[in-house]
Amino acid sequence: MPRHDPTEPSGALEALTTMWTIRRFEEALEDLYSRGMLHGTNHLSIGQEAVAVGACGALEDGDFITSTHRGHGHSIAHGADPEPMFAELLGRETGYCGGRGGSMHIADVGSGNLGANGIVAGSMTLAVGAALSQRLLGSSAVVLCFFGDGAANEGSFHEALNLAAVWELPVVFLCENNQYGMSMASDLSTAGGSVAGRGAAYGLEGVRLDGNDVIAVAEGVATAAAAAREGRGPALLEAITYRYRGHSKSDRNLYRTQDEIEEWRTERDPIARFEARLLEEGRLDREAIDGARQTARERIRDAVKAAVQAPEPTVDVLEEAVYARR
Amino acid sequence: MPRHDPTEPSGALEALTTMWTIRRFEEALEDLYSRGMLHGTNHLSIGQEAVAVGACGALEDGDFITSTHRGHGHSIAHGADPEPMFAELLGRETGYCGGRGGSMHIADVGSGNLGANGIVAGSMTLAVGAALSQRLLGSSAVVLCFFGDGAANEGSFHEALNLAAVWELPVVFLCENNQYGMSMASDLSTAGGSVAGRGAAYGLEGVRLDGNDVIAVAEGVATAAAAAREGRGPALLEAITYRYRGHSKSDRNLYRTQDEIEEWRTERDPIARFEARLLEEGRLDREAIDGARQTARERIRDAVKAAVQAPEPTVDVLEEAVYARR
Amino acid sequence: MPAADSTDTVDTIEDPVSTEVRTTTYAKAVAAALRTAMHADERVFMAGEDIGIYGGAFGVTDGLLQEFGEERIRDTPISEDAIVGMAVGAAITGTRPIVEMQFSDFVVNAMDPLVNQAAKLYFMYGGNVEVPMVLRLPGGGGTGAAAQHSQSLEAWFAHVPGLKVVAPSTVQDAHDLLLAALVDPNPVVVVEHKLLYKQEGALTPRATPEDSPAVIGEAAVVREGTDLTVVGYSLNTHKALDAAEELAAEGIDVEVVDLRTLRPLDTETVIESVCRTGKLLVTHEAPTAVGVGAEVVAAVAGSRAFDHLLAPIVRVCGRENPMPYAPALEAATIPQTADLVAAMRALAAEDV
Amino acid sequence: MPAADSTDTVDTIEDPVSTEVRTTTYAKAVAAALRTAMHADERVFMAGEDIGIYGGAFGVTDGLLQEFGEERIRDTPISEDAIVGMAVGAAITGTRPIVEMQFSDFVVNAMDPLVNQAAKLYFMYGGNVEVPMVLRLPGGGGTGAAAQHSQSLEAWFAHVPGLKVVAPSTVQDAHDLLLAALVDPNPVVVVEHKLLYKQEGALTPRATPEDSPAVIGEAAVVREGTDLTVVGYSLNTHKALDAAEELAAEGIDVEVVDLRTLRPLDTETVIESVCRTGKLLVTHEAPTAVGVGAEVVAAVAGSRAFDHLLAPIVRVCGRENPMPYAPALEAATIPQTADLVAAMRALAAEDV
Ligand SMILES: Cc1ncc(C[n+]2csc(CCOP(=O)(O)OP(=O)(O)O)c2C)c(N)n1
Ligand SMILES: Cc1ncc(C[n+]2csc(CCOP(=O)(O)OP(=O)(O)O)c2C)c(N)n1
Ligand SMILES: [Mg+2]
Ligand SMILES: [Mg+2]
Repeated sequence: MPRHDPTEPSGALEALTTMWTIRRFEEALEDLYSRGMLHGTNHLSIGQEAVAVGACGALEDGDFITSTHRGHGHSIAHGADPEPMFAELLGRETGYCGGRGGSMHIADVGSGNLGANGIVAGSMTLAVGAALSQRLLGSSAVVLCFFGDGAANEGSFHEALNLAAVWELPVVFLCENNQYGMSMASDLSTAGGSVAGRGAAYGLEGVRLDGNDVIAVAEGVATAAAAAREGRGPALLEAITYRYRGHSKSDRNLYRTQDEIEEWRTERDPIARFEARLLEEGRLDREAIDGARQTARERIRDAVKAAVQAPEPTVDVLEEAVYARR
Repeated sequence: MPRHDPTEPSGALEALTTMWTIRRFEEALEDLYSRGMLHGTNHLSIGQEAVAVGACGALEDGDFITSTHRGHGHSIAHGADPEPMFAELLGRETGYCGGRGGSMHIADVGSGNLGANGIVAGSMTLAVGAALSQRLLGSSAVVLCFFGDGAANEGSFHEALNLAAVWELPVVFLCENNQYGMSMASDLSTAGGSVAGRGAAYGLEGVRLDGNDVIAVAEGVATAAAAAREGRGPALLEAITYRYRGHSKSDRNLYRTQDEIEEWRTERDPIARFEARLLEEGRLDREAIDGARQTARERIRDAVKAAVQAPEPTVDVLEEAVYARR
Repeated sequence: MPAADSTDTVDTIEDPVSTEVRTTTYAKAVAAALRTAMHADERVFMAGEDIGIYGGAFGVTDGLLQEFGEERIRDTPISEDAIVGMAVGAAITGTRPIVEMQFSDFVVNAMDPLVNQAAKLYFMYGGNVEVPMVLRLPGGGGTGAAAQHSQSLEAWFAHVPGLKVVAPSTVQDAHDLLLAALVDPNPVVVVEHKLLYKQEGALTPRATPEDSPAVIGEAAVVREGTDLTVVGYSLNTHKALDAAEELAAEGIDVEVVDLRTLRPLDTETVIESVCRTGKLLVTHEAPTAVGVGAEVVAAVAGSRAFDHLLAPIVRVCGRENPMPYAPALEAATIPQTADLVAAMRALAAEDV
Repeated sequence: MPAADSTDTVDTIEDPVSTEVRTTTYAKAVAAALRTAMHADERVFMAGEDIGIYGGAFGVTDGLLQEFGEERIRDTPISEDAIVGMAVGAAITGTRPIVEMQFSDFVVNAMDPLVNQAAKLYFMYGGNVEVPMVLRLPGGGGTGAAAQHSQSLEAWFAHVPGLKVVAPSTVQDAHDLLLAALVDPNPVVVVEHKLLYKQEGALTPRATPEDSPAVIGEAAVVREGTDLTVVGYSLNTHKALDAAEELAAEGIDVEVVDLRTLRPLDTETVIESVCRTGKLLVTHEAPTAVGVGAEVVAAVAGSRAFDHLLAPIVRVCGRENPMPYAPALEAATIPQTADLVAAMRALAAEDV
């Protein structure tokens, strides 16, 4: 059974709270960055929260995800604790990776989060292997593989989908199509015009979802995951969404218009839409909705507070950090 | 205009002679090998001659081809001289590559043959670049890119097709589907069940051809090349064929039945079929057909005779062989 | 702190191919060379991810799209294998591609076209085809970009017959060596350290690629000294010079050799120097083991300089771990000027 | 002459995991280790191109499909990136993949999963995940397979923190080091020279992987001598031993060190030996420049052995060109025993 069903009140509350948590998390990163407390680079998924939350909520406990460079949302949606995430981004010893990985390598293997990945499409073949493990070990877990529209033009996309398909492995490949690679419009980089449409090349149906509708995403992933779990092989889903922020800090947004950004932000924001629908359909009241936002804000505030106080790692850790010991 | 039209008598004679030349060439290799005169390994295309001849005949002078590890037929069909080909395989100074390349690297760049390639799918991205050059240089030449069914599972296949399609370049991608990679049946390795079917992923039609029918191949390639030449972008063709010999010398043929081989050899041999059709349709008479075979035999005999007498390269060539000089 | 892919240096364009001597940045010196080559030779074009309107992840190509148009400044899908393979195919058919790999780390996806194709075609085809292409690789750490965005992989390429590899350290060399690469009929890998892009220096721009006096395969003695020889390249040449300056105050007189080219290696200049000083220290940012530094040491240890060596040869190179994210760990992984100062001081003091 | 991918050695299967001491081939010793591991640990599986019914391009896995079935002996599409990436994903989720790359040359297509993923995950994830996988790479020349099927690429991997690299030369080591690799919690690259597969030698098979006495990271003095130290690995250890034998007749007493592991390198054993002999020659088949041999030289030249060195250090390694096809050119590219004899004789004669 999916972890939470956003069409039920309790599931809806959880989904909404998680979406807010992701947004507040990334806003907090922007704040830390502007205060000079964050180094390196990071990639924000503000505007895309419905994909992460809908998808991960549709999984069962024990299922795996693989993520991308734009992975904060996936981690949180899959159950990661914001505090060690902040700590990681701040380069602290208490971070998920002990400060060694940073934004692009947050992972929580114990909870089934096989990690963000700094290499575009780099985690797609890993997802195939994780799914094979499940079969070999007699587990019924499935692997949800997030990737971007830009990643669909990497050779790894092709090899991963083909291998998963010929081996009929339980992988749900979920493209977060936010319409741009870094600066290149997906329309210009992706021949054929659709990532979902590429499923046919591997005998897969290929389904497009409204990526700004958390319920649509949840339903699409739940269906695909159930089929995969039953041994009916992989699935390819494409969730259409949009990122409000630049690709990363250095982005001057020259490749798109401010109007386009504004339109998505005001007309199709996944959180606002979900809230409006919940109210309209009477599934949650205003108080509950405000509570969700409030919960998220507090969670993030507390997490930042704790994380900034955590110690930095010392150089002596490096010696034993490269190779695992038997 | 295509170099020869196999539906016309003169074109048919040329196509037939070339098919026989390829077959005799490779039979001569087997002979040289069994006499211990050939080292290394090589990959024979006996049974697949209609693809090479149909395709290259449909090109115009000045067009390019890129080839594969199983490339003797492509070279000959594109106009290579068997003598320097034999010399290359024998490791002689007079070989196409001065003996440095061997079977898997025969190239004749001057005549538009950009070379065999030891890396499966390795030449597919090169074909894209060659096509881009044509556009940048204002040439109307097209690039014919041969690849195998096994190559269609490499990431390079995907990246090459996508790039050629988004840039609308004049590449005709022609899959020689001989139904096996090395030992793996294409059906088992290729999800979706068809290489041509993968064209849709890139907005390309994807056309299956009878690869043992030289006329069908010629027509398919001519159509695709004409479209590409007019700026209508790349094409993906898949010619169904069969190789009689093992993948290479070490192949014990354990992955297929002798019956299967025999059936293809006796019922669908591309040369026998073409001859029968020519006779039946009265386009060539028995004498002309025997003449084609005879011409090929003599050509190969003379070529071997000359090649075996050529000198071997001496070690001092190596010094200047690695880097081109301005 | 700067973002890993910072584009603060946005106004890359200057006077059309002006040859006025000026002070400029490393990034702009690269851009000027690109422009010079594009103007001089219609066959030259560029391809890479986000090199067009975005201006490249590090701003190097900013403005080139406007100047040369989409046909010659080609934004690509995220397909490193195809980008480099395409360049090989273009190079053997009459054009002269320049590829920018967004981060050098992504070249892992293009090793086949680079190593099995570009490096070998001239040789395998018996000299019947040339592969005049340039592959620019922004690499190195120090930007908090962690293990997959900070590598210095030049040792791999320096090991491959058929490739040439340059790693300029100065504004002038960045310009001149790139121009030299652009007229070379062989595939040339250009190693650019990200932290150098904003470095300023004097530039005498060349009017045409042929005017570049740079010769691929020539090292330079960038500081003369008598007590020991320090060999570096790219960013580490600067660290070596800084360290040498510091030690000069202590009366230690350091000679610094900037390799500039990593393949073919100018071992003669290094050997010459070591014959004079008797002591050698080699530095780079890449991990120590099987790095380019090992080759420098081996070339000297196998040469006539052996008889002049007064002390064991020292390497001050990268730590043997992936690049960490946390600043303190990253700094400890990368050899710093202070590390060089200490090691050079110790080497100078070695009893002979 | 043998085909590049000859499978003459077809009857690989012997008694189920028999531990009887016997004379067998290197290929069979590898296969025996694979079988031992597969029997001992259900989590072990293999993947690769044509490793099933075909038995692998070199016959190493012949019979394993019949013994272990399709779930554990997995024939793959021709997708090197996915094969290795899949292995990484499998390794971090509880299974123990062994990948056979058909020819080491094709690993160019799998550098991302190997270098950016497998080598770095343990480190990047703060030690929270292990990557216990084995990648077997048949490499080397001498088979007439030309430039794209004859490379020795081990220097690349020996340069990458996070990877371990072994290169066994003997039948016993091929068995023992593979078993050691299979119980190692890190990604291990196993370099196998194609010409070694048919080499015969004594094998004491181990009953379980844990019984292997091999330790990754330990070199071996395989011949004791006093006049000079020769360091090699894989096929070249045999060439060194043959050359040493020849020189023994001339009264030259050569010590031969077999590195066995290329990362981490056992520099101590080499340094020890050089301290005794005072002279060092290093040999491998890969191109000389920036090869593993350079690292061996650099390790010695930077060590206490420096003071014991009586002559410049000599390298007898591969020529700086891609592997040619013609037999005479190929032979000239690969260091032969005769080259070693000559170089060792000259080094022994160096005046001190
Ligand atoms: C192999 C590789 N190539 C290029 C990059 C640089 N890069 C990082 S993210 C990115 C864009 C990815 O686009 P997409 O997959 O659509 O994901 P999004 O950023 O839109 O979430 C690029 C080009 C990389 N990290 N890895
Ligand atoms: C990248 C790469 N992987 C594997 C191989 C080994 N190999 C050579 S040919 C071949 C089979 C290729 O199958 P296909 O593309 O169908 O061509 P065919 O041999 O049938 O003509 C294989 C696996 C290779 N040469 N290159
Ligand atoms: Mg995107
Ligand atoms: Mg085939």
